[in-house]
Amino acid sequence: MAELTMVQALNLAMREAMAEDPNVLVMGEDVGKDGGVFRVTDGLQEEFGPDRCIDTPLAEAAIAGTAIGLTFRGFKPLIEFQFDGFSFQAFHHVEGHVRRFRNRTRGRYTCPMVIRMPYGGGIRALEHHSEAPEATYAHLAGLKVVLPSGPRNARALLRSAILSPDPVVFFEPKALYRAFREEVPDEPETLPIGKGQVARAGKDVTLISYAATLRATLDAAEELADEHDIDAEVLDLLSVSPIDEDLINESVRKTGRVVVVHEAPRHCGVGAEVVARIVEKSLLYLEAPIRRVTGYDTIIPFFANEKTWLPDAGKVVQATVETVNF
Amino acid sequence: MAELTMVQALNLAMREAMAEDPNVLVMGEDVGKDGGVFRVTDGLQEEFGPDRCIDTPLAEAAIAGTAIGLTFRGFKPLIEFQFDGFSFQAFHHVEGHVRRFRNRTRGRYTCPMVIRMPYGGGIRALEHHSEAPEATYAHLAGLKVVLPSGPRNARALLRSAILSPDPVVFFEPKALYRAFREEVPDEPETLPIGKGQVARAGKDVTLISYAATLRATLDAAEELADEHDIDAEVLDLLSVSPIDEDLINESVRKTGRVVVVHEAPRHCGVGAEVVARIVEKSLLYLEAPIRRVTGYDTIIPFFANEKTWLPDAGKVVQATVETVNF
Amino acid sequence: MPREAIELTNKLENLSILDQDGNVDEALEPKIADADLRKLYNVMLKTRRLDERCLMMQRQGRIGTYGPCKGQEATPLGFAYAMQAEDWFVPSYRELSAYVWRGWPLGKYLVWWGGNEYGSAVPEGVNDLPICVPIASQCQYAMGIAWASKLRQDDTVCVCFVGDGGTSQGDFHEAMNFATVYNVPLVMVVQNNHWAISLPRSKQTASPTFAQKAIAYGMDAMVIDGNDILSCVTAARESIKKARDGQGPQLIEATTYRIMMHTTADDPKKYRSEEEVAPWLKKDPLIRFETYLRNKKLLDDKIQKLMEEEIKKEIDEAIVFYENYKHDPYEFFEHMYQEMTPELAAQLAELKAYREGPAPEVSASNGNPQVSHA
Amino acid sequence: MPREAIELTNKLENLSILDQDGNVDEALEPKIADADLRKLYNVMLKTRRLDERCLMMQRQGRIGTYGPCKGQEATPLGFAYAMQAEDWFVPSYRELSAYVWRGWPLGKYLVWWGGNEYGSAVPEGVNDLPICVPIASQCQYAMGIAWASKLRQDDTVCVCFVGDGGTSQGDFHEAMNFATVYNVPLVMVVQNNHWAISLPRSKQTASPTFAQKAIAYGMDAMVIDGNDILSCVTAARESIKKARDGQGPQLIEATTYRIMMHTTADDPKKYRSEEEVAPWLKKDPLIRFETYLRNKKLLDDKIQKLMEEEIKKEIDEAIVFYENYKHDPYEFFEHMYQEMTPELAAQLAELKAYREGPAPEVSASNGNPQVSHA
Ligand SMILES: Cc1ncc(C[n+]2csc(CCOP(=O)(O)OP(=O)(O)O)c2C)c(N)n1
Ligand SMILES: Cc1ncc(C[n+]2csc(CCOP(=O)(O)OP(=O)(O)O)c2C)c(N)n1
Ligand SMILES: [Mg+2]
Ligand SMILES: [Mg+2]
Repeated sequence: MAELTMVQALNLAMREAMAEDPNVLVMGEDVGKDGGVFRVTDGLQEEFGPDRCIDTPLAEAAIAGTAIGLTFRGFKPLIEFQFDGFSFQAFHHVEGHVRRFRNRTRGRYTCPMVIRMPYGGGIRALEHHSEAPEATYAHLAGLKVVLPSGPRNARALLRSAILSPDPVVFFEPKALYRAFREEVPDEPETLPIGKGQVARAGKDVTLISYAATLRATLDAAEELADEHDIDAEVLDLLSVSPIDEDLINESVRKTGRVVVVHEAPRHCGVGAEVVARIVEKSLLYLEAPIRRVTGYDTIIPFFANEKTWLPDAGKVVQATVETVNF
Repeated sequence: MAELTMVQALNLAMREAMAEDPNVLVMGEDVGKDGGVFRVTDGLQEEFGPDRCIDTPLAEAAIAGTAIGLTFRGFKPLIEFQFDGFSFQAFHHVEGHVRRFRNRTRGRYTCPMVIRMPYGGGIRALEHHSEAPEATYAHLAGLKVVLPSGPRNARALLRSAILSPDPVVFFEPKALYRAFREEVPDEPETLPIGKGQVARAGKDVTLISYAATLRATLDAAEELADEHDIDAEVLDLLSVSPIDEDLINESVRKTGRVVVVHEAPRHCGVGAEVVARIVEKSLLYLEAPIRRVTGYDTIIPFFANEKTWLPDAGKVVQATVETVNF
Repeated sequence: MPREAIELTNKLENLSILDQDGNVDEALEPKIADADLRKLYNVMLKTRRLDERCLMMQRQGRIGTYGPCKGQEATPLGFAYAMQAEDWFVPSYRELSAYVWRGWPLGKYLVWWGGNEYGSAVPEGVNDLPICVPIASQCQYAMGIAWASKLRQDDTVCVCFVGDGGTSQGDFHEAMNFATVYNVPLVMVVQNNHWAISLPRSKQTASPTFAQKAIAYGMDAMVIDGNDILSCVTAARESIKKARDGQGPQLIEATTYRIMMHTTADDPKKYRSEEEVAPWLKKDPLIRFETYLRNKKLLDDKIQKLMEEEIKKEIDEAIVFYENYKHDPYEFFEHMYQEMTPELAAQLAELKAYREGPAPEVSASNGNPQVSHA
Repeated sequence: MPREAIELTNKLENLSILDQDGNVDEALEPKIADADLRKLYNVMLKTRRLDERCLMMQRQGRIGTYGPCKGQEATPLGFAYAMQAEDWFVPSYRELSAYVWRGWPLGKYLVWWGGNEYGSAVPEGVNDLPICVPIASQCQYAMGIAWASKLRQDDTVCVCFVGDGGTSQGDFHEAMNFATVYNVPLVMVVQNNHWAISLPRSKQTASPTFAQKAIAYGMDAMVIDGNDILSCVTAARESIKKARDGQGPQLIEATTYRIMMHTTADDPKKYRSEEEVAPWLKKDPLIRFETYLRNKKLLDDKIQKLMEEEIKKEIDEAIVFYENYKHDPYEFFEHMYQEMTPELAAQLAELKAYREGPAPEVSASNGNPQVSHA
């Protein structure tokens, strides 16, 4: 067991996979010598050579587009977009090919690859460096969309994503990259993609979140317990496509009250899907409207004001208290 | 008053705007001499010249990207993507600039433009020609997203979009392009963007839809009345960003039962947002779970099987009967 | 510190061997075995006939919108001929002759235009990609395929086709740049058929040739007569050999013409004159090739009649195959993921219940505490 | 039907006037009024000093991540100088010297790197665009701006900057293609500073020059010494004049070097050696220009000292402006649409209630029939 940051844990998962399978490639802008702008791929080029950990010219569409061709030849590319905001340069390949080839060719070509990118706000970065586009990708059938919330599940989920026969969009919450360390077992482990977890058991209300806002939500749960005598159950979705509908409904049927928390803008965000799944399956258990504590339907502000914009524990506490007292 | 198809009505709206305002430009692939592959821009180049109705080289990103620059100089570009499925080639400009410039420059540059594209399935077209990506665009703050459902509201909404100081994504349901004619008044009219309409008044259940599936929904309402003695209210959203939350909740509070219908895939679709808005504002009025009759979470099949995939009146009827009998 | 010209190190060449009257430049004439010449002609003819039948079937409402390839049979065929079976072929959508050469069942082609994914379910063991609809996006996965050849150190080559319109897309540019940076065995063929739907070549780009776009990547390139099978074979052999030998990507501009409408949904009368088309009818690659073979005594009326009969039979059989193809109405759920997700399984059940009546357990599936169905 | 070379009609040129020791090629020396030369030097120096201060402020935590432009002052400045005020300037993000020349308040630049949108709220009446973060995307709106000049038949020109890395993006290619097809007054300047973060120029593209990418669009192009203000002014004057005269878009590759880290978040030691950087330090555009002016007796210690003092004062004031800049915590709601939508107004109310306590009517806003708040 070692105490690792999320960056180290992700690095470990890739190193393990590259050592096990010569078909695993890492590619992207500055992933090689530089080890990635967040150092997530640090040392991989040194260890596996420039043909396994590949620095590419500056073109996201070509990174994704050429990776598609590599999958046809049996490679498993782990591509990195340097920031969430630049994944859109490649959107037509992800939408138009990566998620479609299996269906289009009835399984002949399947595009198994991992599309990694730093995700979300909170690190005082420039415009286009703080986006949270998980709903955009979750709406695209054929992809799986994963968001870890800590070093240990990051390592396990990345391994699962690499082993997955399906393309996986893997969002790495950059606010958590170095936020804390966690014990990570020596042996590789996996986590099933599409399953969430109970991050904190409780009985009064269900708080549903994922990625970086899971931390704010857990903080809120402590504050709710300490100061409001509210025992919140906190769910960590870990994956938003597929989404763990059973986990959600099980908890909701117990508590009858729900707050959904994510940093992406609210309108047509994943929070809405969570609400819809609850209404479809557990409407009659609901004792209060479901509140969404999310990013606002604006552009996330340049960094001087981003903290105001992002969901935080205080916002979650307020919404939860109102939900419980409804 | 003239009886027009939607294609003719849209053409009329553009012709009127181009005649009124020399800054209005039409641009896209084959929009000029050819009049567009659906003939929506027919005759505009002849009437206004090749500098007002502009055939572009084959590059969607450049169509959107150069249109941005044109707005800085006071032009109002109406750009056409030949099909919904190719709008993604330009996604980084729409996401990264069109919707952001106003905020980025605090109103100095504002990118007013209309992004037109044929929308949805049902015309036996090839792959990438039948997509329904309204949720993808609705999730992007800074855009308005409009979907007409008939010739008259198409002409009025397109005029409103052209007059709008904000960028508007304008989805033209291709299944409705020539499906029926409607009286369209001689004088230009507008419709407020962000407001829906009651397409059929009713009291037992609220069916919420827009674009081509509005027709299937209205057919379903007739069948429900005739064969099941259910009096359905049908709402036509017309816009999914902003979305007419008040209209929705007013109807839901009356009927207590809801079915949402759209052809886009279900997961993280606009239907989920509709459910969330209802739960936020009218939970205690709900008497049954809200059903979503939508495209499935798959790629829309090549055209031989697309009818099976698309929502139709029968699916709406079945879901509505179940909802009413819940 | 002078002001001086920079010499370009790359070269452009033009190649034409068999003219429109069937005259051959003997110095340049490629060596092709007689049997191969006949087979090439056979495939070109078969492509033409299948294309014509598709057009007819579209008019009869038996397939959907159809995009004909008439007059563009020579270039894909020349390249397919020069390729090895294990080489990779990445088409756009007018490369039927290459599919035919490489042994695709004709029925599959019909199924594609008939609107079923089976049409792009590439036969196992055939290193081809299906028709690609988003213009120029295929350039990028072709580059990835070629890159794999280099990374695997096998000696396969990837041949990719793109249209004149496709060269305007960023995808084309990025793929060419990657290809030259990594020096991969990619042969990129631009079929310049002078039109992109209604946009004439003159408005697609301001560069006098498409070939010279290679200079942007530090490459040599060639313009060839794309309606001349001999030029196509020669250029294909050379470029494929260079690519295989590690000399990196190759760019070929093949000059041809879209004789027909863009697709059956298109009406070229809206944007071009008969006079423009007329001279190109005389440049038909099939007629020219026929003349060449007749001059060489490799073809006569008898052989040709036999060929036509065999071809008709094969196409008839393909149509029978197509028209008897069983559509599975639920198959679109099956290939989204290797294993169907529970969510998709539930949606499949929903659809089945709708089409076939409710399955026994459906009424309880909703899971709400009180459930009462009519 | 021979096999023959195709002659390229476009020309590439190389231009260098003032060498790294301050020697000038007198035949090529551009005419620049003495006052202008001094002003140019002043702006170059001011840019250098502001850049240095930004770096220091970043280290002190007073601004965010900073991307220095040290060593790249000459090219943007040369072009800004040759532009008219009404011409349009579209930067990437290392073109501070042009902003300074064109009269941007220095404080705005600090506010940008300090993380507030006010930093890209272009001053009214200034035909500039703000810093552009998505690499090469600016090429396309620059093309649109230039197109507008042509459509409006005014005689403004648009000058756009992009990096060596940016040329790999599809956006660059599509913009250049559109620009040549429509023959618009666009001057595209590639600042080849030899690095794109950690990727050296040699791995960005296989073409020996960036200038030759112009051939793909049927354009002439030029490589200039981007650290030589005289070459920059000359190339700028020529290319801007050509563009203004209707000769269409122009491509200039300006050779320079990123002396510093990519941004303060970057550690160049990971990927390049001091030895590679060293010779470029000697090519510093500022020192070279200083030597030139001193040789011309337009600069001496006294003038320079005065300049430095004035510049320090102006920068100090800018920093005061920046540090007193009042952030409105709610402003991000205000510029999404011309009129705030009811939905955004509700979200704004939600945020205000959270930060400032509930407004009186909040408890009823939910609209559910029974509302009971704690
Ligand atoms: C990205 C994209 N944009 C638009 C289209 C619609 N479209 C189909 S074919 C075509 C013209 C293609 O021209 P070209 O590349 O010259 O090929 P050709 O049809 O002449 O073979 C267009 C615009 C598309 N399929 N993909
Ligand atoms: C589309 C996009 N992809 C990635 C990035 C991240 N990024 C910022 S600067 C940079 C390198 C740019 O290199 P170059 O164009 O040479 O400009 P320079 O920094 O050298 O001035 C990268 C990859 C970005 N800003 N935009
Ligand atoms: Mg063409
Ligand atoms: Mg650079």
